[in-house]
Amino acid sequence: MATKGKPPKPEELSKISYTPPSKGWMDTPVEFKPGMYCHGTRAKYLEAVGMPFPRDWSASEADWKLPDNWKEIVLQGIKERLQKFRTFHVFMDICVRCGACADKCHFFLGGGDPKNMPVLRAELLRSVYRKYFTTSGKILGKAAGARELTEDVLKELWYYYFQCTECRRCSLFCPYGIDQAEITIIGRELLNLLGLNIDWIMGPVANSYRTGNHLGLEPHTIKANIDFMIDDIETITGIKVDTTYNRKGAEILFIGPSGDLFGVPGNYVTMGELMLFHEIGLDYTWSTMACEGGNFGFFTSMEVAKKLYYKIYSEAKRLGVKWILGGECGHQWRLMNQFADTWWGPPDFLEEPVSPITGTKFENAKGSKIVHITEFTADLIKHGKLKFDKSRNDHLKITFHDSCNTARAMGIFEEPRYIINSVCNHFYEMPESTIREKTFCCGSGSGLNAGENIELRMRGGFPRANAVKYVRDTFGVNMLANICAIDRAALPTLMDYWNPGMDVCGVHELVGNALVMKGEIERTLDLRTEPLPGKGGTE
Amino acid sequence: MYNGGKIIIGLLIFIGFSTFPFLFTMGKVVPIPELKLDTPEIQKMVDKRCVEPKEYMKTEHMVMLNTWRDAVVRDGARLYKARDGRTYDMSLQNTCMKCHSNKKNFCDQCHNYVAVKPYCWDCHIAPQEGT
Amino acid sequence: MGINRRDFLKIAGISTLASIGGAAGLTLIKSGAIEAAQYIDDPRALKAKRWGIAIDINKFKTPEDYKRVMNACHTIHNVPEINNPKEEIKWIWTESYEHSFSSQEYANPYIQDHLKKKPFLVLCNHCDNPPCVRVCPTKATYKRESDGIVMMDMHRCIGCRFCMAGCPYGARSFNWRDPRPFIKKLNPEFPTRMKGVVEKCTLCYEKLAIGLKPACVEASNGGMYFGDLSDPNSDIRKVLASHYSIRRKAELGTTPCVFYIIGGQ
Amino acid sequence: MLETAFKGSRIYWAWVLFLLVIIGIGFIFYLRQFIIGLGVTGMSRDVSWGFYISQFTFLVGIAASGVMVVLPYYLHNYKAFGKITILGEFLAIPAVIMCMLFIFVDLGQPLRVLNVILYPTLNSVMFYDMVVLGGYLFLNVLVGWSALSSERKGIAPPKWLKFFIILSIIWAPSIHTVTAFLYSGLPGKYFWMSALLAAQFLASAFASGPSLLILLALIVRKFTKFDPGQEAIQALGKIVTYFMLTSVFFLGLKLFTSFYSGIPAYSHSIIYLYAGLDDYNKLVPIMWISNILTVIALVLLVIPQLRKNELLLAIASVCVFFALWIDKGFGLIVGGFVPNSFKQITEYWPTLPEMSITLGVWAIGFLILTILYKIAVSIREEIGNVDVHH
Amino acid sequence: MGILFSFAVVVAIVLLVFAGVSGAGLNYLFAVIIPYIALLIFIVGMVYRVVNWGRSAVPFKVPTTGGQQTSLPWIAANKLDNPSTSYGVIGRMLLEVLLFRSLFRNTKAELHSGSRLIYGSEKLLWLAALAFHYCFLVILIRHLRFFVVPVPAPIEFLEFMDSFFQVGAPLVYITNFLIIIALLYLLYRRIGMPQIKYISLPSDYFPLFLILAIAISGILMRYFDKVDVVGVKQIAMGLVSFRPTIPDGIGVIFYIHFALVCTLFAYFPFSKLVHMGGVFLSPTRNLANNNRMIRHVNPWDYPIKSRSYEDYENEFRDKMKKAGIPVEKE
Repeated sequence: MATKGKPPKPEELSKISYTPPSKGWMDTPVEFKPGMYCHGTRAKYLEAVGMPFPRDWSASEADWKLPDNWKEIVLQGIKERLQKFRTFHVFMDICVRCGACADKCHFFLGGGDPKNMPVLRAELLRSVYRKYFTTSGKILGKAAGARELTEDVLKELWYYYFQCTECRRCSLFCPYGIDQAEITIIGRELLNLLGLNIDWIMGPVANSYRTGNHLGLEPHTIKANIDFMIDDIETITGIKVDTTYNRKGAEILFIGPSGDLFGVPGNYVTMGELMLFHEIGLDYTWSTMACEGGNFGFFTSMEVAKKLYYKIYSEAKRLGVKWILGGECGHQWRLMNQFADTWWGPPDFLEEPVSPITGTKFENAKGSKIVHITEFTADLIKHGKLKFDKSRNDHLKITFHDSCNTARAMGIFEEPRYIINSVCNHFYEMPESTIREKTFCCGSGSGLNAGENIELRMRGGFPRANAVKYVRDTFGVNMLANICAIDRAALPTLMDYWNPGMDVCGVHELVGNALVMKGEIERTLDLRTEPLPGKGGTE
Repeated sequence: MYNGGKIIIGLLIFIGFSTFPFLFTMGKVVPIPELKLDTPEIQKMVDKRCVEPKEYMKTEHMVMLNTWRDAVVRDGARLYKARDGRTYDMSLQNTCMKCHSNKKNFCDQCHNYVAVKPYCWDCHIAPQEGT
Repeated sequence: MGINRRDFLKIAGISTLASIGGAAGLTLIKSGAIEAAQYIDDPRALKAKRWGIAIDINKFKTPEDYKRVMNACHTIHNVPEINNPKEEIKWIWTESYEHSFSSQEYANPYIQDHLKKKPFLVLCNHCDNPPCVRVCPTKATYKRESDGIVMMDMHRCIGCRFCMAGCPYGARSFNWRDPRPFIKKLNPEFPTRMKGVVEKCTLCYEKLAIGLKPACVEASNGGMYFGDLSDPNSDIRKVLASHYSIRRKAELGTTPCVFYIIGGQ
Repeated sequence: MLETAFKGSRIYWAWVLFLLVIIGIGFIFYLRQFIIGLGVTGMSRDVSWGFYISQFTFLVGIAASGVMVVLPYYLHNYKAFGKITILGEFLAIPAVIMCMLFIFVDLGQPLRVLNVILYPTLNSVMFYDMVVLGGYLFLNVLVGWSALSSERKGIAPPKWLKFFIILSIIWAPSIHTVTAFLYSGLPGKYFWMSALLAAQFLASAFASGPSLLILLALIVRKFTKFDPGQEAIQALGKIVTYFMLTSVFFLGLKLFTSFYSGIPAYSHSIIYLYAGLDDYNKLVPIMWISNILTVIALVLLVIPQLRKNELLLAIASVCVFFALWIDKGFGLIVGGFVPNSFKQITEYWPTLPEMSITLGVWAIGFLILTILYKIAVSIREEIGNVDVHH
Repeated sequence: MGILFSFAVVVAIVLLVFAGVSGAGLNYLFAVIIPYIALLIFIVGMVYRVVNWGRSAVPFKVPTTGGQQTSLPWIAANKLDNPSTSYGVIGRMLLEVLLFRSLFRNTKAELHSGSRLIYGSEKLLWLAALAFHYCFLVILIRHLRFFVVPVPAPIEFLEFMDSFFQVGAPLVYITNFLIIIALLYLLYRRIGMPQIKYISLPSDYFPLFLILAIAISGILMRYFDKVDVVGVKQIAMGLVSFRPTIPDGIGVIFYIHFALVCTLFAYFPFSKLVHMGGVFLSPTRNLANNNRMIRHVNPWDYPIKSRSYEDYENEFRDKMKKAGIPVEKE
């Protein structure tokens, strides 16, 4: 078993060479490096969602307890998926290995392992595809870049396909748009046919299936957590905000990531949202079942992902709301933007979303009826519906991290920036090649936010941390804002490791801080209940 | 097929491009250029030979003309000693075109056939022809 | 299989080249290159170390005398007749004394009347030290080392007109447009020029090559002497030695090789 | 970095579109010239160079003047020019490209332009001009681009760049000197044949180039968030002042030798340009406009209080630029050909096609300039060298 | 090894043709039979590949978005990098196919002084790729002068532009120069850059060597080892009019050049070169980012059973009631 331990020191870890070895990659067998991979999943999680070959196994052991016909299963799986996914089929064929993607992957940049160049990570699977599915590969073998599917190859696939966070940065630079995320998704599906997932993904999947959220929060716990936040808000503002759960007939169903209901600093985002909704008098409700927009099923297989997303529209229907408002979360928005409607739509029982405050029609969400909260808030601000005291955020020098999914599977760039600039005075961009569509992953996406693979995560997050370090050193930036729950979970660790002292927050925490609420007391505390510098509180 | 309509249109365009010469020709017989050597000057020759052998002239005439012009204009040389020992005045207008006074049926035949447009005639005067 | 060794070498060369694109193998390919030894001079050609022309202005009496000379040149060289003075092309033509010898020391207002009124034939001076050659960026105009003729290679001229600015004699003309429509009668033995190149008198290099004197000299009925300036026994040297002659703008150091005999013996 | 040129405001795109239209018009006229020949221009057997070559001459000066900001910054560590240096280098690039284009459109046989390289002729000044202009273009692209990309990456420029910077500083005067040699070595062209010509060229270049740079800096400041700095602009104003004075002084020297010597050939062209000769006086009005602009400029420049007013400085810069443009970008070349070798006068005035082609080339230059400045400004904005307010 | 292997294959083809033509007199095979077969393989092969891709479903609409989405009216959307309409998609595809937009974005990462990652602009690959592809296209179209009579004016015009600078006789083509330079650069990347060398397969070197050999043999044939062009056109016209003829006396270099081209055509559908067709079918580029506006249907969608609310409430009803959360069944 990989040991959960401390990664090497940053000075050690940042010694990276991008020069690959002279020996060819096909001749270099995979080496399982501790700290670079996660625990294999336990049987109980697979059983919980009815996935094949549940068993307890360990990646570091030689015997992975594969079924006898594992090879047929994988090859049959490939064959089926070539038919089902044009992305996969085309991407297996058209790569010219130009290498444009090579230095775009955060894992390669942070580790230098050549098999983490997206092109090569894809070749791991492509070589198998060629061997069994192309004429040239069958005849020419290695000369055509084909290789046998062996257990070692399978293990290599497992090792490297769980060293990809499906961030799509490679896809942006590829002249054919080859998307390693698509290939990783298929690769993981194939591995899942043999029960080869990781614990850190399957646990949340099982939780999510049962409770509706990854953390396994049961309904009363959700309410308790929110009550706690409501108390804090009262302390800070003197206002007792109110909220409802599973309320039928509410206008809007609000679904955020469950991470914001539990952990720090995600809970401050929820507080900000509660304050905002209260201030504008929004008619909304939570659903205790659909309390999670995130979906680790997506890191498992399309089928499981779809299974876990059933709750979104079914709860909206059950509660009879008009439309859905989605919270600050990265891969939640990959799914809400690109998959939700295809899986469980069309949501014709809902209405085309209209902001009840400004009357703005969200034309871009008229089909799926799901609006992103920064779209919603930006619209409120634009219409002058909110009053802010920007100076409450004056102690912060903020930079904004675009999450991979909202960046490259959606393109929501201006909305959060508009909000930040409306509630803060000091905003600084990271270097151009590391933001917006070119943003870097936090290094822990797609279910890799485990503890045992901490070195992998610190390496993968290196490019992001490095860009943050630049604005910290250049402009004195001390707060890293984002709109993703995984970011809020992963970035604090990453920052502690690479850039100690850098804080992480969600955008709506900044909104909550600056929001001037009707009837509030003079604020001396921020949402973290820490004294606001220069605001009468103790400095 | 999914998105079949678009794919088929694309494929038709592709096939159209790749078979363009076939479609353009439609199986027609394309006449092969015939060089007429029936000018009075050539008729008069006992030994109907060009400056150099035909095969050589076919592929190298443009190089020869190029080198001739430099030789005449720049080096002041005037005569060309062919490989068979005979000498010729190096002159497009006064040597080549004296024999091949039928530019249309000689030069132009092949040049048009393979779409080569030499700029010789911007300055050099082609012989008067009946047609 | 009938592959001989030379062919094999050739093909090995081609395949190597074809595959790596080096230039080293080129020599293996015997192309139809023409060798320098294949060019020979016409034995009839007139030769000299330094051609020169002397124009005895006393022998030019009537306008016909001038015209004959100018026409002789312009017709055989297909020089177009363009009436627009801005676009004129001329190889040999006439200018007044005052304009031809515009330099200060010769603009003598009290000079003999007949000189003042007399047209002077002007043409390229085929200078020994030609500024036009100095400035040409492509060697399109150059001095023939063998006989000093200042030549034009119309194939190479890029039409930058630096030579026109460089020539202090105004001897050069530029083809501002296609000259062909302006040529009344084409001489089929000589090429025309194309638009965009500079042209001028080439001292009938094409006639010298076959043993003939320049057209103007031939047509001058003895009014022009042509010969080798480097040969003290040549006609031209003799006539220059015995007559007073002047050159245009000699003070510029271009050493013009066209002389004007103005005095008697 | 090029990608930043593809994102811009409406004004930016409108300006680019406007330039493209001008380029398109110029191109159509060029096609006409290409087919018919240079007969579509106003040039003639006597005035065989005209507008194109005079624009070339003027622009070589603009290109060379980049050194006026590069030199103080890199050699004397004059910090105020830190921000403007890139503007100077990025002005030199389109200027040299325009020079090359003006030579190209002036060729009678453009198809054969490569003959200059295929048959290199070491005795021709034109050959050296090609070498120095090509070299200068290379140096400015290299230095400007490398410095800017290092700046964007937030690292110090590579060490080897220093060598090329020094080289470009030495190189700059050479391009204009060689250009002067194109003219000043021609026998019989008394108007040009002066040892002073290269010096005159440089003096006028160092006045006209920086004056354009002042205007560009003011425009950049007005339309973007990038401020090249008041001190830099004022320093440029001083440079313009000194070199404009030098330029006028050199003109005085020339007038003295030409007229005091009493040698007519030396004064004919000058008389033609400023007073007219034998009833020919087409250029007299614009030459006097040039003189008047020069006087206005000098008044505004020499008095420090006036110069310090940026509006007046801008007016002075406009005056300097146009005064010298008329003088060098028109009069100088035409004057050299009048009177001709036979002491006759043929007058010159550009035709519509000629002016359109000229405008087209200028538009290409401004398009390149716009793109380069856009890149420079975008990158400055991006790395936070300027205050960004949303 | 891949380099030498690919190189050897190209040399072997050259030698094979040489032996076949000058030794065994297999002119008909190389000038008629193989070209027909090669073209047939090319067309049928490419159609097969594309149809095969077409038969794969596009279950989800997953464009990679490269700019601001279309959302609120006052936020300027990036219509080309993040298209939400078909026009936008067409624009994006045109940019991609004609100008290699994605490659234009390329950067080069570098670990500066050991601790700072910096990203420089990297346009050389874009430039070389663009130069190569466009030169190839121009050269291909230019060659149509051998395959049609009369030669249409646009082809003649292209030829005129390509030989714009009058150098030499026959005139030198600009594209010949550029394509060789571009190919050499692309080859240099694969041989001289460690990362690219590491990912390169024999099937990456082979097309480069092959196309380089085609270009060089073509240049040799035009300038050095000349062949009878009229005879060559007769062969070509014989092929396109289905009346194959082979005039005598055409140099073996022609057969080599032609055979290499046939090799390329026949190899095309079996190689990575199918990206020519594939680029149009890439779902991350040819779909609009408008999922929230227009529903995308998964053609192979199948019913999936998930946990129902009823189930959920049954498990948590007591706790919910205790916490005051409304329930369906009391």
